[in-house]
Amino acid sequence: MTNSGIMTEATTPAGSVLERGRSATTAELGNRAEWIRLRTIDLIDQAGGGHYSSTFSVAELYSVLYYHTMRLRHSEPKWVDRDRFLLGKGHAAIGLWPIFADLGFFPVAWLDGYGTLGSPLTDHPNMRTAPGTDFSSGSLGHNLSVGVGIALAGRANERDYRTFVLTGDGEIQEGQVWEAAMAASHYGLGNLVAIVDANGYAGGDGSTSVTMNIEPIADRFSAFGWNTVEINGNDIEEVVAAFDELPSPSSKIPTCVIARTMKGKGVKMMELAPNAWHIGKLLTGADLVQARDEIESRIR
Amino acid sequence: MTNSGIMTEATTPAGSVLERGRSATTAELGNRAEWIRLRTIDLIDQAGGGHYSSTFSVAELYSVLYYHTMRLRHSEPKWVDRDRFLLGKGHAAIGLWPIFADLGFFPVAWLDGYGTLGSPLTDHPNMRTAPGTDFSSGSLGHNLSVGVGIALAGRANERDYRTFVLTGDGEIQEGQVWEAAMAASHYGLGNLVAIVDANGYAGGDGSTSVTMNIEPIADRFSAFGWNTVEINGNDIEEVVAAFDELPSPSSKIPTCVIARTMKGKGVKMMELAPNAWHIGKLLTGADLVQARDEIESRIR
Amino acid sequence: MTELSTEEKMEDIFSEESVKRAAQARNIGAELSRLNDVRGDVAVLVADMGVVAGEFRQRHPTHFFDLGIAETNTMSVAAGLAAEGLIPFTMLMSCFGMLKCAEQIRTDVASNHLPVRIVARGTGLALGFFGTSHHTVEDIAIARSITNMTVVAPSDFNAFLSLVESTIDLPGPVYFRMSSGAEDASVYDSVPVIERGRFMTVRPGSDVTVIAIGNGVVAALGAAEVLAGEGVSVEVIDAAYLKPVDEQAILRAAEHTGRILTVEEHNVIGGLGTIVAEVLGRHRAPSLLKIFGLPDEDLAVSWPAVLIEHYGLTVTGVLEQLRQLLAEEK
Amino acid sequence: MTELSTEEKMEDIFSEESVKRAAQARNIGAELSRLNDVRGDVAVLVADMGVVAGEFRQRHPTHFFDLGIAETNTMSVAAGLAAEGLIPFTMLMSCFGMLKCAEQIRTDVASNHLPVRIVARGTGLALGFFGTSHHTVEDIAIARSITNMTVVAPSDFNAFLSLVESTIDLPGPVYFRMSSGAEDASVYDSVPVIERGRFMTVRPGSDVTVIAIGNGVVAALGAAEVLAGEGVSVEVIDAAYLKPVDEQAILRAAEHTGRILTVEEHNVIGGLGTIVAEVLGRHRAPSLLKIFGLPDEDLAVSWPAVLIEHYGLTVTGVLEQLRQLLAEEK
Ligand SMILES: Cc1ncc(C[n+]2csc(CCOP(=O)(O)OP(=O)(O)O)c2C)c(N)n1
Ligand SMILES: Cc1ncc(C[n+]2csc(CCOP(=O)(O)OP(=O)(O)O)c2C)c(N)n1
Ligand SMILES: [Mg+2]
Ligand SMILES: [Mg+2]
Repeated sequence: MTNSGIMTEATTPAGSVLERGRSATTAELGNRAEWIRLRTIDLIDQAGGGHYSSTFSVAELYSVLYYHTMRLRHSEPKWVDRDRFLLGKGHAAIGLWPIFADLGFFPVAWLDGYGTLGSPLTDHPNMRTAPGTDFSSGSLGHNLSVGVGIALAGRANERDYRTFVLTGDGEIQEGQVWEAAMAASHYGLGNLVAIVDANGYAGGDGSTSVTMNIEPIADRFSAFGWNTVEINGNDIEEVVAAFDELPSPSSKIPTCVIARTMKGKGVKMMELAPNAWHIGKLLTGADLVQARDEIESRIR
Repeated sequence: MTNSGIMTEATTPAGSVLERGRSATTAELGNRAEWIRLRTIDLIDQAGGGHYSSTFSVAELYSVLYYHTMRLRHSEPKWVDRDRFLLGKGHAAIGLWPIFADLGFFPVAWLDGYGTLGSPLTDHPNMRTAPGTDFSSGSLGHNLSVGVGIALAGRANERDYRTFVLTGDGEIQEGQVWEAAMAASHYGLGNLVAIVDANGYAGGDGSTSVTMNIEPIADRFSAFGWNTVEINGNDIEEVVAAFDELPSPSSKIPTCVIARTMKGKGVKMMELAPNAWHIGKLLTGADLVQARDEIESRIR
Repeated sequence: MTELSTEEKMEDIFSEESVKRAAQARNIGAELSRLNDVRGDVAVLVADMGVVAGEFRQRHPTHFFDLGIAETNTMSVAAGLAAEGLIPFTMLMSCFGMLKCAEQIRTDVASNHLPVRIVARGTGLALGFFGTSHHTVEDIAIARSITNMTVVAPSDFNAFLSLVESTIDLPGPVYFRMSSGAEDASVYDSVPVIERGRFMTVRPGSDVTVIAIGNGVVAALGAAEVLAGEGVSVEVIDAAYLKPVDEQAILRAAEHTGRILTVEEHNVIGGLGTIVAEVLGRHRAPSLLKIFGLPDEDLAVSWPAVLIEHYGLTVTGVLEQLRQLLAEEK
Repeated sequence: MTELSTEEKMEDIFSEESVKRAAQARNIGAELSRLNDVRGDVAVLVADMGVVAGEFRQRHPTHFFDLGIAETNTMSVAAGLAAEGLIPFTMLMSCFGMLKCAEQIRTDVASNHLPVRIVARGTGLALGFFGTSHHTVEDIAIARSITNMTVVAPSDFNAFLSLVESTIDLPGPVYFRMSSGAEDASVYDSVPVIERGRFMTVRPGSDVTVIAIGNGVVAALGAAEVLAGEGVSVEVIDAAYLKPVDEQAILRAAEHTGRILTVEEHNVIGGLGTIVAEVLGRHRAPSLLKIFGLPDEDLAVSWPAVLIEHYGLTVTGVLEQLRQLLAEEK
């Protein structure tokens, strides 16, 4: 597929700083989110497996973070002053790979190898192989802790980067998340932002209210000393607003953005059966066509 | 020392059921708490080490639980319908041993061996060696999970026992506690009671507000779906009232009693330096006499 | 390398295929259901992904517990259930089992001699598509160092059944190291009798001995068949018990063939190879020994079948190892 | 058994005595402070009980982090710090280190080749007064099964210094298995040079070899001295590196004396004894071998010194083992 109709950084000169809050229209960011969904379908098809519904719920978050919110430098994934992004729910990494290629973190051609032995791009992200990955993940619940470490290092090294950690809502069932939450507020880490992808489902075949309740998420984080913001995480404008209003990295209270999303967002059959689509099913035949059509129809 | 002035179960016939909420005066229960302190001093002296201040903060809780609140059967520590008690902060087990002997769970003579190799009574409690120990502990943060298991078993086995779990306030820094808290409310365990000994200090040399903040405890538990009650945990009447008012074990919301206590309660030098007395210091000479005098002077 | 179809690739433990298999009679949930019908004291715990419990969920809802994505809690909850007389089977993704819950297993379960059963599904490379975080190649090392632990490695579903049933009344914990084959390979035609602490000779032979676990047993049997055609007699031993371990069987092999190949889907450090080498070393029983398993280096990530080929844990791979071993001078 | 005074009993790592020692120059906190004066990239993390960090806390407050009683978080936070170029030393009570954080260590630290240093204080029986939950007797088994891990066991403070400094620029993680003696025993008069993957021969000898770690080295030296008086020449080797391990030294001992005694404060399964047996087994190097450590059974609880005597990890105990080994027929 081509990128027509979708804003791209592919033509940005290497080394340019992509500033925080840089301009992008809602339509552009929305298109980008759909592009992420399409590319996710392509890559899963290519590899033979992957997590559609978990990636679809965060497409708007990815789009806004990487094309509007985060301070980055094109083609320099290790630039020391970049904002960091950690994907706690690492099983949605597949949606990051096209973005990272577009940002010049590695050649677009790398995507062609996705799913083959030896590919640096894997189902869960590996920081040693996939440039742009600020930390590896795979075991749910670790990355908020790692993010605390990265944010603490920011303070010790006197750098003003922000550290974003995107967790699943099932992921916050892990106690380590609460150890990290406690430490983040204790250490006054206003440079740390947790984003909870509240799509209502973990890997079980019922919603989390049935399998292991996690609500009220905002009250839990706020009792652990965090600012909380609750938004529709599939609504570009709400996502942009929430990130635009983040307190300064030098402030003293970490922020938790609770992004209410739909697991499988953007493809009806997945929205209706989010967990049948968690892992183990492949889009084929008419379903595949239908899913692509649905997504493409929204590109403006 | 003798037990004069202190209510005792030592003369209760073996096998008698000690009912929930059985009558005991405030004075009797207060005396019993002081007796626990005195016996703790004796046993630490005998063994050459132990946790005074951590045990002193919970003396009133122990007294009320074992001499008023819990349903037990004299001399039958494994009676299937007994209320269960788990000591998450296992380093305060030394205060339980004299109680268990008094309740006929093992011969009083066992106390004489405390601190020697092979003694069934150890610094942290071992369920395999010390009768009356409903579960072993030593690693902070595990016992609320175990308590969830015991409470779930109560439901599965259709028994109406309560399960009490006493945790330290440093202990609730462990994430596993929050996994357990989440599961307890999810499973509607009204038969589970967590008691947090909120003495303000963990093992560090500053209060927890300095080392790792845990407040507001009540908000944290309530956001995790628990009823909460906050009391002065060194005040017999408040402790009695809190336990008397526990909802029925068949109810659906677990209760957390946040017991505000003083670490080292009852011995001034310890109250003033709770953490110097956490571990590693022994009462000797004039200090020993002074501490005993202070405690004895309160026995009515 | 063989080109795999999408369907073949997807045959991991979460696939529809696998769920379908799980709906059939011969699956863990069904077995545990049957067991609980008879005993009434069996419980099943999962940490999310309750589908792995199969019909147990529906048939015994009062004894089924999903604890969410909280493995350490799951293990300690199981300890609490066990303290109250139940026999809890914790069914965890292996990578979040022994490694993530080592302390809870040692301290709450094993030290207290509680009958928790840890069914670790997807050991070795079976979840390897998901990433390095999902490889389970240290679990035997950990499990056997824990006092009071019984460690078994079923090579097929019949072996699993045998081991579940023969250990059900054991007072302490049991770690079931489930290879992917433990759920669908075919080593035993019927449920074998596996005595505590005994290996199983699944093919007699006199020139060389393969001691294998899990998927390695099937690969070894295949290699033995090939070599039989060349007049080489290969003994194949299924090391079903890793703790207590069958020292006599190892010493017998040393004496009998004097050439031993171990095959395992585990780090070559700390697993079956280590156990066999250790027994030989401790008993001054010199034998040629080749330890074949996963190298102690960053492991590749891909579909399990691709990884198994990559690391040679196949008939062809074992065959090659055997040829090398046979070529060595005694 | 010797009757111990209260003061002697209290000489555990939390005692006033120990805090006093920690206030002196030769302690971990002071060393790490000095190291950070020079480098600026050293961080120290504790999980409560910050006193163990000694003066580092005061001298480098921006690089000191108390994470509270939350060990797993501590380990992953350390990984995050390391990803940003710091060299974090996590100072944990050993029983809540490798065992409790095995997954965080493997997945966040080791798989990512991050330079986290895990200083596990109080291994073996050193915290044994507190209960079975506080014994640390499985950590070597776990640590060596983890890919990319360097595992060292300093036998005294000079060895610790040597190992800290020689590994400081190593890109991957290092596990320091601290026996109580690592902080106060005396094996080396000055800071020795310990090459990566090398054992240290601390006493040459020709009749029998003791390969020991931690407190076992001192006990072995004492026993060697006694036997020297009887005309028996005992070689004593300090197995400072457990991973990578010094295979050559083990094979040399097998060849040279043909009688090896291993001494460790670890389960006899999975630790030093296993390593040595495994190397002998793998290399067909027959040697008499006696593995002396903690039995694989429920361990007793008491003051460390009492336990050490009880399990014979003393001069007398090692002497007895050596006499038995010397009496065996080659
Ligand atoms: C520690 C751990 N336990 C279990 C898993 C297996 N697992 C992968 S995805 C998943 C469900 C995650 O749910 P959630 O965090 O809500 O993410 P979503 O897919 O809904 O975005 C599980 C249990 C894991 N990766 N890590
Ligand atoms: C998992 C774990 N980490 C560390 C310790 C060591 N430790 C023993 S007591 C203690 C402090 C406990 O503080 P708190 O829970 O507040 O209990 P208190 O002594 O104040 O009653 C610590 C850290 C432990 N026992 N378990
Ligand atoms: Mg979710
Ligand atoms: Mg406290």
